[in-house]
Order: sequence, then structure tokens, then C-alpha cells
Amino acid sequence: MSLSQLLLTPFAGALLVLLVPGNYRVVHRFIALVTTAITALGAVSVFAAFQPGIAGMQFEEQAAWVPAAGFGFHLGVDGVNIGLVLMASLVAFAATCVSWDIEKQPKLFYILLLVMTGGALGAFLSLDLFFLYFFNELALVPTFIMMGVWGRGENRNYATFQITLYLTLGALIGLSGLALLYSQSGANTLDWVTLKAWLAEKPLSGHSQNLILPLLLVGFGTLVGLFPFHSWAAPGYAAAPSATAMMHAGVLKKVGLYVLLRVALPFCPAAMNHWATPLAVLAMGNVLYCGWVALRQRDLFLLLGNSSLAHMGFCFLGLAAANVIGVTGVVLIMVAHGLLAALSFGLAGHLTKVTGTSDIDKLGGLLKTLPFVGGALVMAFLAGCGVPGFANFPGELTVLFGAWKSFPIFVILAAWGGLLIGGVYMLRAIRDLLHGPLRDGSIQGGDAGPWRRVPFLVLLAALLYFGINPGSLSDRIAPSAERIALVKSISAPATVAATAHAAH
Amino acid sequence: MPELQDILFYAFAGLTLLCGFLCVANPLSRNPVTSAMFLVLTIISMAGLYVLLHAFFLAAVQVLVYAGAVMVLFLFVIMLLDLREEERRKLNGAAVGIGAIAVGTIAGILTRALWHAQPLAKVAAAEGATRSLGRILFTQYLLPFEVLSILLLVAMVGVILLSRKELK
Amino acid sequence: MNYSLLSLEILVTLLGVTVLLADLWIPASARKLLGYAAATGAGVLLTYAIGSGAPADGTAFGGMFVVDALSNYFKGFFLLAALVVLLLTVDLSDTIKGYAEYCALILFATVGMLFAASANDFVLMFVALELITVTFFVLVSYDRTRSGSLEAGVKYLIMGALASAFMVFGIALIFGSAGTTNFYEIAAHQAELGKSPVFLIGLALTLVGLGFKVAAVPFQMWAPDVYQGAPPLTTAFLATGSKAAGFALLMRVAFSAVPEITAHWSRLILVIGVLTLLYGSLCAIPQRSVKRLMGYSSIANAGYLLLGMAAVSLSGSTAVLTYLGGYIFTVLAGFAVIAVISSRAGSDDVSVFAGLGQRSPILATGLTVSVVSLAGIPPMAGFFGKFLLLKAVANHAGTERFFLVALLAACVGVVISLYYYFNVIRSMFWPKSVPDLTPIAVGGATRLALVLSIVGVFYIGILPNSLVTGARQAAAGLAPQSAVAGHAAAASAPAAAHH
Amino acid sequence: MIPGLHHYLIVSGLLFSLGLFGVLARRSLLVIYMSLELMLNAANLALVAFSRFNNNLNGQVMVFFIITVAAAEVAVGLALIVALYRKRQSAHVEDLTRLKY
Amino acid sequence: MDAHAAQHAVAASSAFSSRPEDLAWFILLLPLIAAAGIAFGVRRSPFLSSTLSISATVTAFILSVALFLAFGLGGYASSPSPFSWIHVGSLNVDLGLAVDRLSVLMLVIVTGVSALVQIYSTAYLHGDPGLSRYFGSISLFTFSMLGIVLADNLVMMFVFWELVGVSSYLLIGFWFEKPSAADAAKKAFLTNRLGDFGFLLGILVVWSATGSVSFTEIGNALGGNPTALGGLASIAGLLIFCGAMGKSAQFPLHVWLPDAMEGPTPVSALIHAATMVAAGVYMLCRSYVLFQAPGAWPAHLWFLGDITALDIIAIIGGFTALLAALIAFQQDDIKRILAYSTLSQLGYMVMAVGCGGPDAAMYHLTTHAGFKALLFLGAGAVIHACHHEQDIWKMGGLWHRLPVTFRTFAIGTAALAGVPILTSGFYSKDAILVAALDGGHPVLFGLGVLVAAFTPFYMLRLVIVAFFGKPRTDAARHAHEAPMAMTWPLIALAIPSIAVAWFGLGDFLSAHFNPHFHAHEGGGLFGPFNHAPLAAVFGTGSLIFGVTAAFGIYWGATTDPLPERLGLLSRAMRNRFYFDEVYEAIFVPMHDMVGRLAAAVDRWVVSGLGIRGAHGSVELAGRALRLLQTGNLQTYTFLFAAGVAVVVFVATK
Repeated sequence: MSLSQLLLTPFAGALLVLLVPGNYRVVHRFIALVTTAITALGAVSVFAAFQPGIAGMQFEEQAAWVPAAGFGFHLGVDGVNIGLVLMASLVAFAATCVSWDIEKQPKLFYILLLVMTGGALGAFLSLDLFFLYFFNELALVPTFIMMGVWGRGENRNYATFQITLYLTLGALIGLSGLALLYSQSGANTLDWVTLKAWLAEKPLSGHSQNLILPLLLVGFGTLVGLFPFHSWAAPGYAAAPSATAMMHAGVLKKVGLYVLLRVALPFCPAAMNHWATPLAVLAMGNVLYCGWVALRQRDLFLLLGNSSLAHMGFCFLGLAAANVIGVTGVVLIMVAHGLLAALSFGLAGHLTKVTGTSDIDKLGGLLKTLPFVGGALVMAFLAGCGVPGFANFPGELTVLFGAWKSFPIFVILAAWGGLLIGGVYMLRAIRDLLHGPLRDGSIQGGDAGPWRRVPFLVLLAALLYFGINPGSLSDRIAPSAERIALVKSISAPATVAATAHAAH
Repeated sequence: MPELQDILFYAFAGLTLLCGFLCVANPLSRNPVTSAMFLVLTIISMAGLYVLLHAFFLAAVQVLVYAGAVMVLFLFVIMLLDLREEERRKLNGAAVGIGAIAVGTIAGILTRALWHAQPLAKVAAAEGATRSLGRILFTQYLLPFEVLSILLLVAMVGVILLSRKELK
Repeated sequence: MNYSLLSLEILVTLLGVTVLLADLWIPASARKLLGYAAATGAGVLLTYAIGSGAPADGTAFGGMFVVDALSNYFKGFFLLAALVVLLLTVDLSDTIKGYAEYCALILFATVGMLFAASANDFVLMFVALELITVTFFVLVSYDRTRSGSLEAGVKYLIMGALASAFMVFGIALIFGSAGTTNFYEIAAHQAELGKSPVFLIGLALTLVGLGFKVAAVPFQMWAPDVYQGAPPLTTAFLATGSKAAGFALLMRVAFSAVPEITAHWSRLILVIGVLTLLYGSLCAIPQRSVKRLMGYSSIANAGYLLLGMAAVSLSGSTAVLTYLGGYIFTVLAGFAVIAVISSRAGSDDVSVFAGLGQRSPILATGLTVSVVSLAGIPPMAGFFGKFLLLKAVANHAGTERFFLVALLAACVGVVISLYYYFNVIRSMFWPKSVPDLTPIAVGGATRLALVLSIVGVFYIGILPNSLVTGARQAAAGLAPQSAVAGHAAAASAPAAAHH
Repeated sequence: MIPGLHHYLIVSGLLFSLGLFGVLARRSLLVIYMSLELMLNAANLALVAFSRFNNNLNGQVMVFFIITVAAAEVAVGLALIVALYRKRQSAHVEDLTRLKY
Repeated sequence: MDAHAAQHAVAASSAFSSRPEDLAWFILLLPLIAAAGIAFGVRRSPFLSSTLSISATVTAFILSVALFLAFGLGGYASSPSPFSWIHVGSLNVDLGLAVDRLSVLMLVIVTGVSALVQIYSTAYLHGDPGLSRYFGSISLFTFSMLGIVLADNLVMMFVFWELVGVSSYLLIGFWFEKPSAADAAKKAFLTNRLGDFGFLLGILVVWSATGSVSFTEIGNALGGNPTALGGLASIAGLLIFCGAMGKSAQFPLHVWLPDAMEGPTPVSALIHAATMVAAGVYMLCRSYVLFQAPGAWPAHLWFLGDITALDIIAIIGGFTALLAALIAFQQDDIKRILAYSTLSQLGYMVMAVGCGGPDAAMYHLTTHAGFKALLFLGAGAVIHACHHEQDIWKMGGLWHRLPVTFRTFAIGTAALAGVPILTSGFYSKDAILVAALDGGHPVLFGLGVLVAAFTPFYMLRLVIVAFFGKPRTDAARHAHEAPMAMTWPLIALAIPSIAVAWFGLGDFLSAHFNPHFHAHEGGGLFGPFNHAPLAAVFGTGSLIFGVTAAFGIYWGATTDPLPERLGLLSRAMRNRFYFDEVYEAIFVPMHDMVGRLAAAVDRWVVSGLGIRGAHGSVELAGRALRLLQTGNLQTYTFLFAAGVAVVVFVATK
């Protein structure tokens, strides 16, 4: 499957659903499911065909688009995005499976979901930064409408608007950064490959970098929920329907990081050096602050939302470290967290549907009545607090290794946040939600039936596969990470004095 | 010793401004009819200025079209609507004051700049002869002239539409 | 003299007159035919204008009338706007009293716009603008049984006349200090003229008149009231044709006649642009009337366009033109829906749009597409235009703080606008109260107009190349840009090099 | 003092300002409309003066256009005001505030 | 494919060649296969689950023994070639196995105890609805523990370290509906996490200094340059030790272990006696090379002077040993007594490591694994017989009702108490005392002797109260001996409690740490008295003292006389010296308080003031600004004129 076919599949599916009249509900559902399944299989095949150990782009496709304005259509994958593409398509498939029960206007729902999927895939596949942005924004309206029409909770309207406006502001500020990049580079293109070659010859001036990077950091950082621009996330995910939360928390949120990796690191190296420490401080804001906030949440979705933010802190730390280990770790986390977030939001959605509430205080002992969902949720929670075997662990570990030389103190704090604070709220959630005696909380439905397990099993399998064999990802990532990292590799062993000094 | 036409300039100019002032801000009457009458006077005294500027044809048009047709239209409407003074509400002093400041600023800017305006030609010789005016109008300015005809057509249609009692 | 240059203007005038006269013979029951005829005529002329029939570049009437890429670019859109609005009138013909006259007036206003696009002289510009304005006096107050329409008409009348008065005085001063009113001749002497305060005041007053047309702060006050009060189709035409004509003239004056002075005023334009977009966006937030909302939105959009003009560069002008192109489709799609709904419900309160998703998918799609495009979200036309505008502003943001601030302000403005635009979507898809869910039948002509606009919005959003190429040629046709002094020249240099 | 170009222009500028003041200060739509006419006339005066002193008849042609446009505007405008008066029994600006905010 | 990958492929193919050490792969993976098989296959059948799990573990045990024999007799160490786990820049983590004396010994212990415990569990948990889950977890646990044992680098060790934490979490929380069990599981996991936190940082320090995480390479790097760790040498050691502190429940992270007794008793036997808690000690021994490097502190910690990391470790170990023994004095719950005893013994081992005797620690670990598992399983049999009664004061007179249990329990007690000549416990304990003495820690030696006296005291208290005297409850009166599946493992475990000492295990281990080690002349059963008579005599003396005291106080007692005699001290002992209370009062509320603060800030400042504020002010601005739009033409004209004035003014300036 070529990349353009991969990208077009969801859109074609959306079109197909659009053409089927509104009362053929099963057909809509079926088309959506088959489309995402094909996408997922296609992504798996691309992932398998991807040659590890090569730094450059593979499966490139290019077409002129708006030559008058200097934009072209350019698809391609390297180590940085291949895993993300795979993750996105798996999550999309899972999200479609989870949406099996949508009753209200299913046609519209599936169209929006497929458009969202296409947007996410497009953002990761596009090498022209304009298209990257284009596809990312494409998913905005579906998110908005899905949250509004199918969302849950009292606060839905506010949360929907908040997430939409907040993310747009972030995206626009980031876009300003990209536009500045366009004008300051003088390359008259936003094609990443061309820009990379161009800027290797004529790097941006320090002034330009210092202008562009803050915009990128704040803008795209907001998309990821960089502290203190994070408050959209938790209430937003709490209000979103499961599929939307899965797609957004899992996939779309990563686009911001992806842009930072692609643009901020290689194109603004000097400014990145300059901003690394502030960025690391903000990353601590995510890890510690959001972790602490998560500690106090009594709503399952708010807890998961905040924990998801805390995980993003590791990504920012890796980004600040900016060496090949850190960058590889960031990508690993992005893939892992995408799968994990989708898994947890999907399970939490199921649980909420069955019990009718997401208030942890009203629930308890659910592992007894929902052995599969509960068990999977336990695994998700454990993965969330960085237990080995799940893909998050190698990612976080790698980031810590990568950042250790530059930010020992922050690594200590991050390890504290990840191991301890994360452990506390995740285990508390298990304790209060799944363990203990069964609460009076009314349980109307039952455990997930065999078919309902498919999405969760797929995500779990992927999490476990990459957790046990992270090399299958990191061997693909590392050569490409080498190209965008500031510090190519840490020469080992470094002088001990320097380490001792850094530890002060 | 100022020549006659210089004196006439000051006379017409003074009259124009005075009548203009009485038209917009008559301290004694706020009756629209009074305003209209002073507007007619302004227009007529302006025609005098036109004459001083050798724009004889325009002076005639000014009196005929403006003072004659347009102002009659105004008066006609005033009478038709039976409009009296703006007696009902007092003038808002603050609004008038602020308005005066804005207007004063614009007037200040304008007079300061216009005071230094220099003619482009050495000799002021243009004569508003009807023949030469007509030639320019129907050669150089034929296009705007034709567009104006559409405008008049529109105005006609518009007036009919707006005043017809019952539309089909 | 080459009269073929004026073929479009002449043909549209004839079409208008024909419609006007045909009404005398056509029975009342067949009035729809007039609308169809007018629309067909506009459609034919549109295909003629954008096809092989486009007049070749050239000037007529001593350089007063010019045909170039810019004029052709705009003329296409004017005809398109006329076509869509005329199509929309068809299904509403029963509610329009004096239907033939309405169609004819639309066509006459179009003639004014066509002339405006080609005007290369302050006198022709003034006359063309007056033709548009006076026609709109009538069009705005057309629904004279509704006092809102009349009130809007009077407001437009007074404000329009005031703006005209300023412009006329400005033109007088320009004429006096330059000795000519021709753009090219003025461009030739702009170096000396730039030092003459009389000329500068005259130019400023003229731009005030144009600022009124495009509803730029602080000359925007009329827009919300008039948009709200006028019949929806008039509003549609006002928001598209009249506004685009304003920009056509603004660009011609700014970049063709006095590019150096414009470059000098770039900060002023920038500040006005920022204020305009913020004003429009902020005031729109609490609106319940969708037409009034569109009025404020129109102000906000003028602000973005002014930002592109303030860039004083080829890329900026290209962006303005591209944006306008997409904007016209977008607004037409929106007003098509607003016209249908508000004439049905007798109100344009946002609540009457509740549940539209179920009542009529095509109307819901139209309004959603329009609103999303206005908000600047891909893959709609609005996105690409806004992107180019921001990019043009960003070109200077590296060197000028003002532009960086403007860039960020524009971002904030977009976000604010998203708030009220998406509120419309919200009230369509998840209204606060359970709406009336009876289906709405949509007539064929309306459907056609809607599809045309929606397809246009998507086409420009997804495949903007042809539009951008056209816009670029049009912008490049504003010749003296390469000679722009100061930072503008430096900024446009890379763009020109790319070209 | 021999009246030169600037004298005429000053008169024109002052007249223009007077008209503007009328527009701002008066409440009757008709008087406002008259004030607008005054502003147009001020422009006319300037044009005629320029025409004379610049030795260029084009200005007078413009005045001709302006008068025509003004006449057309007045016709439409008055018709509109009459229509409004019929509907609302008022031609005062304060009564024209149904469309606001 | 590049050279690197090719190398891996070769490594992969060679991993399963015929070398004996490659058996280790099978040993490691068998329990994992069992766990996966249970999870995805036979979950619905408890019988199949248990059979699968047990047969996998037994096979692993047999293979371990084979491997042990191969290595124990051959005496060489080797690691199979590694699989790549993650290779990025200078971070290279391979999945390799360290097969040497240390690990093969541990393999035998882990698989052996695990197999016995599982067999025991089939009876103990007979009929429990979660049996399949239990066997799945226990297989997972065994796998993780084997992973720790076999890991050849710090990161892999950390991975399995965490996995052990998780699987023990699952096992402790096996009866998750019971709030106390759920809480205990959580507590165990989190306390362990605290240790892991230090461990991870230690790995980072070591990696950044030596450039590697592999034990062999670290050893080589430190061998080449003993000061490679520089000023962080001691810190690194202590950080690594943090991990051990968590798993091996050293003060101050000891609080989880007693609570973990909420899990099923066989679980306690397996993880809280023989394996998981031993992991810390094992890890210290495995990374002993780090502690051998010359100690050094960062400049601003100069005041620590000559104190080495090992000294601190020894002190903590000794203190834990004493503290736990004291707490054990006054516990009434049979499992808790054993738990504190375990703590105490672990402290002993850690102290041994700190005193420079990792071989002694490993020795004691080995013997302790046998008899402590025995004791726990015995306790389980008692509890089982008394219908889940755990209070020893509600038992009594069980010795003739539970003959097998009593006899084996007595053997275990004797071993734990360190009865000379007869039991393995004596030799390993003696080795520790010798290590303390040889290491030049007379105070710690004294402490060790003291603990050696306390141990028989509290163990005999348990035996006397539970097994002798008259039955004090109906449950005790009607107790019946456990089924075969439970007694058989007890017997199997009783054998090594006695017999281990007869093999030269101490020398076997010493040879690992010291290549130049030569066995003492005249070893054998009386070796300790010959080589280090001081230690042996003190050890024996303290045993006699403890036994005497216990018999004196508890023989025939129906209630505990100590509280009256000791007063406040007894209360403190009973209440575990209030550690839990202090932690409850400090750590948890501290985090919660910060969390509360953060949540409040997030709600009121970031979301409230920031977002809602921005939203509100924008909306307010909109509402205010639109008031300009009065609808009055005069406002409009005025603003228009004002605008013109401003624009013209600016434009002409």
C-alpha cells in the first residue's frame, strides 16, 4: 500500500458513508470498520516494509500542488513518523470498533471519525509542513462536532469550546512560527526535506531562531498540553465521546510534538539550546504539577486526562535534552502513549457506559463484575505508571537516559513524578475503582463481549509488542533521530568531573 | 486699492459661510425650512464665487439645478412630511461639544494644509466656457458620463420603487 | 478606441435593461423566468469572462478605463456573486415585491462593480462607486414593508453620503494638487506629491471613502445595522460584491497609483487592520442575529484583508486576492442558507437554525461549510486565504515588531471568531432546546446556488492553485510594486524572486 | 489682499467643516441630508477653484458629475426618507435605533 | 541489513546452540510461557492452569539443577550472547543472561521454592474462584524473579525488578475485594517504587560514568579505572542500594512487608520469604563490583569523609535486623511474626554485604530461603487447619493434631534460630558474624549477636504458644492435618533446612567473589568452631540465651506476660514502633497536600483565572464594545468624523 493510498483510504471511506442513505446504519458502521481495518493493515504493511537503519525518507511521493505559493504535496516516512503512522491507524481502528454502539446520527459520526482519522494520518505522513498543518486542522471540526453532539457530562459545551478555541490558538501561534520559518529561511518552501537541505547550507540566523522557536514551542506545545497551556485537555477528554477522546488524546495530541521534533530541533538548534532549560522546567510542570493534579481527581476521565498530560512532560524533557537518545525516547513515548491513551479512554468509556458514572467515589470492586474490562484497565493503569513490558517503559527510560547528562535534576524529578506520583494515582485508581468490595453503583450492562474486546486486545497487543521489543521501533527511529538531534550522541564515558559538577 | 472682484470675493465668501453656518446651526431656529432656505442662499452665493472663478456655466447649473430643482425637492418633502422643528428633545451639549471638537480638528488640519496650497499653473486662465466644457465632457469624460446615465436610471427606478404605494 | 474592452459592462447593462423592460410583458405568474433569465445571462457572461471571452489587457478612454489581470480577476467574482444572488432570488421571488426591478438593480450594481474593477481614474472610480452605492440604497431598503429594512436603508444612505462627501472632497484635493486624476499619471509623480500635504489629505480622505465601503474601523459602524436590516440577499451581495469592489479600488489606488505612499502608510493600515479585525471579532461574540453576526464577521474579515494590504508586497496582495476569492464563495453559501431560513421563519435569530442538521442536510452543510470556511479551517477556502495572509504578514514579522504583534493579534482574532462561528454550528447540531424538526424543502435554484458555492469553497480549499496563480498575476499586474520603497521592497524581493 | 487659490480653498474647507458639523449635530434626517449637500458643494467649490488656478477645465467637468450624482442621491434619499416617515411617522435619527448592538 | 543487525542475527541463532548455559533461556521462558498459556488459553480451567504452571516450574527446576550441577562442578561463568533490546546512541541495552555461580544457585532456589509453593497452593487455595489468575500471576512472578537472577545488565535487572513488583502486587492483592489486601498490595508496590526510584538514578549515574549498563562492562571499566565513578562513587552505590532497600524491605522502607501478609500464605512463603525480598540482597551481590570501587563523595558532602557506601549499608542492615526482631517480640499474628523475622534476617544479610561479606549474605540467603519458606508454608498449614485463624494466642496444643506440620515447623525454627551443627541456618549466620568481625565492625558484630539471641526467643514464643499448651479456641481444638499436597512440600523443604550445610556452599560462593579463594583446611561440620571460634561461640551462646528466655517466659502461658513487664516498650513493639503511623501522617498527606494545592491552583488559577478569565474578559470586551453600536446615526457619524480626523492626522504627519 503506498502512502497516498493509505492516506486516501479514510477519506474514501468517509465519502462512501456519505453516499449511503441515512437509514442503512449497519452499512455505515461496516464501511467505517472495514476502512479503518484496511488502513491499519496498510500501516502495518508499511511498517513492516520500512527498512530499519536508514536515516532518510522512504516511500516518498511528491506532487505539485500550489507552485504559485511554493507548496507541494509530499508524503514520506522516516523513523520519526513511521511508528506514529502505525499507531494512528491502530488507534483509529480501535476507535471505530469502540463506536459500535453509537445510536444518534451514526452516519454523521462515522464520517467525522473517518475525516479525523484521515487528518491524523495526513499530519504524520505529510512532509510539507503546510500540509501537516492542514491535516491537523482538518480534524478540528470533527472533534468539535463529535464532542458537542455525542459528548457527555454537564460541562460538555464549555469543554468543547475550550478545547476547540485553545487548540486553534495554539495551532495558529505555531502556524505563525511556520510562516516566519518560511519567510526567514528564504527557501520559499515549507517542504521539510528541501528546507532541511537548505538550512544545512544556510542556517537561520540567531535572531530568526529566537523569534521562531518561542512561537513553535508555545503554539505546538499547547497542542500537546505543555504546562501551563494544558487546561483544555482533561475536561475536554472528559466531555468527549470515547472514540474522539481516543483519537485526540492518542493521536492528534502527538502532532504538536511531532512538529516540534521535525522543525524546532533541526531548524532552530541555537535557540533550542537557549530554550532547553525553560522547556525542561515546563516539562516538570507537566510531570509533577499535572501528576499532583491527577492525584486529586475523583473523575476517571479527569484523572486519565491529567495523567496523559504528565506523560507528555517526559516528551518535553526528551525534547529539551535534544540528543539522539532523548529524541528516540520522545518518539517511543509518543507511539506508546498514543496506544495507551486510546486504550485507557476506550476502557473508561466502556466502564462509564456500563455503570453510568465516571465518578470514582461512586464505583468500586468492578474487577469482580467486569473481569475483562477491569483486567485490561489494570494493565492500562500499570502501563501508565511505567511498568516494564508495556511500550511506555522503554520510552520513558530512554528519555531519562537521554536527559540525564544535560538535566540531572530534572531527570530526578521526572523519575519521581513518573515512578512515584504516577504510581500513586494509578494504583489509587485501581484500588478505588476496581479493587475493594463492589459498590452500590448500578451496573446495567456487563463485561465486554468477545467482539467488543477486539479493539482493546489490538491496542494491548501493540503496547506489549513494543514494550517487549522496543528495538523494533528504536532501530527504525534512531537513525532518523540522529538527523534531527542537536547532540549527535553522547560520547561515553564523559568526564566524571563534568557529571559531578552537573549533579550539583 | 482692492479691485471690485476682490471685494466681491470677500462678500460672497462671507455670505456663503454665514448662510452655511445658519443652515446647519441656526441659533434662532431649528426648523428644517429655515435650514433649507439658508442652504439655498449658500448655494446662490456660491454661484457668485463660481462666477468670480470664471465658471459661468457651472454658476448657472448651480442655481438652476441646486437652488432650483434640488432645494425645491427638499422643501417639497419638508412640507409633505409636515416636519417642524426638532423641538422634542434638547440638544445634547456634550455630543455637540465633542462633535465640534472633531469638526474643529478636521477644519484645522484642512485650513493649515490648504493655506499653503499652490496653484500648478502660472496663470489662472481656465474659462468655463460651455463649448470647451462640452468638448471635454464628451471626449475625455464620456465614460463616466455614460455610467452616470445608468446611475440616473437606477435612481429613477429606485424612487419609483420606494414611493409607489402598492407594489405588485 | 477599443470598445471591446467594455464588452462585459455593456452586456451586463443591456441585460439589466432587458430584464427591466421584459417585466412589462411577462405575466406576474411567470416572474421566476426573469430571475432565471437574469441568472442565465450572468452565468453566460461569467463563463464568457473567465473563458476565452476575457478582454485582452488594454486601456481605453485615455487611460481612464483599464483592463488587466486584476480587473479580470475581480470581474469574474462580481459576475459570480451576481449569478449566485440571482439564482437565490428565484425561489424567493414571491416574497420580493418588484422582482424584476430587484434583479435589474442587482445587475446595475454589478455594472458599477465591473467599472470599479477597471477604474483607473478617480473620476471613474467615484462614479462607479456612486453607482454601486446608490443602487444599494435601494436594494437595502427594498423590503419597505419592514421598518428594519428602511432603517437600514436610511443608515446606509446617510453614512454612504457622508463617506462620498469625504471622498469627493479628497478627490478635489488630489485633482488640485496633482493636476490629474489618472492613476498612472499620479504614480509617475508620486515622489513630489508625497511631500504635498494637500495631496496627502486628499488621498487620505479618498481612502476614507473606500474604507467605508470595505467597513474598516473606524468607518465600520454602518455595517452591522445594514447587514441586519437589509433583505438577506442584498446583504449577501453587499458582503461580497460591494466589499470586493471596495478592495479592488483600494488595491488599485494603493498599489497602482501611490505605492510609495502606501508603503509609507503601511503601519497605519496595519493598525487599522488589527483594530478592524479585533472589533469585528469581539462585537460578534454576543450576537444572536445571524445576519448581524455576518456583519461583524464582515468587518473582521476586512481587517484580515487590510493586514495583507499592509504587507505591501506581492505575496500580500496575492493573499488578499486569494482570500477575497474564497471569501465570496464562502459568504454566498452562508447567505443562501440564511436567506432561505430567515424568509421562512421571519427571523434570523440563531435559534431558528436549531436542528438544521436534521431538517435539511444540504442547508446545514451549506451553513457549516460557510462558517467553517470563515473561521479558516481546512479544507475550506477560508483556510488557504488566511494562511497566505498570515504568511504575508509574517514576512515582515521578522524585522518589524508591529507586524509580529499584528500576526499574533490576527491569531487571537481568528480564535475569537471561531467562538462565534462555531456557536452557529453548535446551535445547528446541538441546540439548547429541542427544535422544530420539520423538514425544509429547498428549491432547485437555491440548491444549484448552494452547490455552486459549496463546491467553490471546497475547490479553492483543496486545489487552490488556479486561484492563486490568477491572484498572483493580478497582483503582479499592479505594476509599480517592484519600485516600492523602503522595507516593502526588501520584503517583496524574495517573493518576486520566487515568482 | 488679492484672493488667491488658498482663499477659495479655505472657504471651501470651512464650508466642508460646517457641513460636517451639521451632519454631526442635527437630528432631522432632512437637515442632515442638507448638510451633506453642503459638504458636496464645498468640494465643488474647491474643484472650481483648482480648475481656475491650475488652468485645467477637468475640475469643472467633475463638478458637473458631482452635481448629477448629488441630484440622483437626493432623489433616492428623499424617497427613502419619505418611505421611512410613512412607516415610522418620524424623520429623526433618535427614532432610528431599532437596529443596534 | 547492516553489520550490527547481522551480528544480532548470529547472536540469536547461537543463543539456542548446545551450550549448557543456554538452558537458562528455557528456564527463564518456561514460566512466562505458562503465564501466557494461562492468560490466553486455559484460563477457564483451574486444573489445567495449575497443572500448566506447576509442570513449567518443575521443569524449570529440573533444568536449573542440571545447570547448577554443570556450573557448580565446572565452576566457570559465562553469558550467552545478547539479543538487542534497545540500541540508541550510546545507550545499549541487550537482553543477555548472566549464568554463573551466583545465578545458577538462585535459579535453583527460585524454581525450587516456586514449584513447592505452587504444589502447596493447589490444596491451600482449593476451590478459590481466582485460582487460574493465581497461577498465572505466580508464573509471571517466577518469570520476573528468574529475570532478575539472570539479568546481565542493570537495565534488564531493573525491568524485571519492576515486574517482580507488579506480579507481587497482583499476588498480594489476589483477594482484591478485601480492602486490607487491596491496600496492602498498593502499599507494597509503592514502597518498592520508592526504592526503584533510587535504583533507576543509580543506573543513570553508573551509565553516565562508565558508558555501559552491562555488569561485565561496568566491571571491566571499573577494573581498568577504579575511580571512574569519581565523586559519585558512593552516591551511586547508595542509589543502587535504594532498590535493594525497597525489595528487601530495609529500614525505612520496611513497612510494606508485614502488610503484604494480606496475600495468600503460599504467596508470603514464595515472595516474602524466599525470593522477592532476597532479590535486594542478590542485587547487591550482583553489583558488588560497584561497592568495591574506592568510595568518594561529591565535594559538598565532604563531611561524610571516609564513610563508604558499604558502611552505611551495613548500618542500615544491622539496624533493620534489630528493629524487626524487636517488633517481632510482640506480634500475635503468626504470619506477622514470620514477616518481621524475615525483615530481621534480611537486615542480617544486608549487613553482611555491608561488612564486605557478600558470600556470607548469599549463603544466608540460600539457607534462609529454604527454612523461611518452610516456616511460612507451615504457618499456612496451621492457619488452614484453624480455619483461617492467625492469632497465635487463639491456637495452642497443635503439636499432636498437626504432626507433620509441627515437626517440619520445628525444623524450620531450629534452622532459623541457628542450632549449631544440625541446621544450615547456623552456618550461614556464623558466616555473617564472621564477616562482621573480619570486616572490622565490632559494633555490628555485637548487634548481630544480639539479634541472634532475639531470633530464637521470638520463634520459640511462636512455637510454644501455637503448638503447645492447651487449645484455646474451638478452631484449634478441631484442627486437622493438611492434605498431602500441603504436607509434602513441607517435608521437601525441611530437607535443605538441615542438609544444605553439608555441601560446601559457602566456599562455592566465596569462590565467586574472590577468584583466588581457597577453601579452608579442615572444613566440615565443625568448621566454624575451628576457623572463627569467637563468632561460633557467641552465636551458640546467644541461641542458648534466647531459648532459655523463651521457655522461661512462655512455657504454659495463656496470655502474653511481656506487656506487663515491658510496659510502654511493649506497646511500641506491638505498634511496630509507629512507623506506619508516622508515614501515614507525613508522606501520604504531604503528597496529598501538594496535590490538593496543585488541583486548586489548576482549578482556580490556571483554568479559572487564566482560561475562564480570558474567556470572560474577551466576552466582556465584546459586550462592552458593541455598546458603541448604539443604533443612533449620530454616534456613527461622530465616530466616523473622529476616525477621519485621526486617520488624516496620522496620514499627514
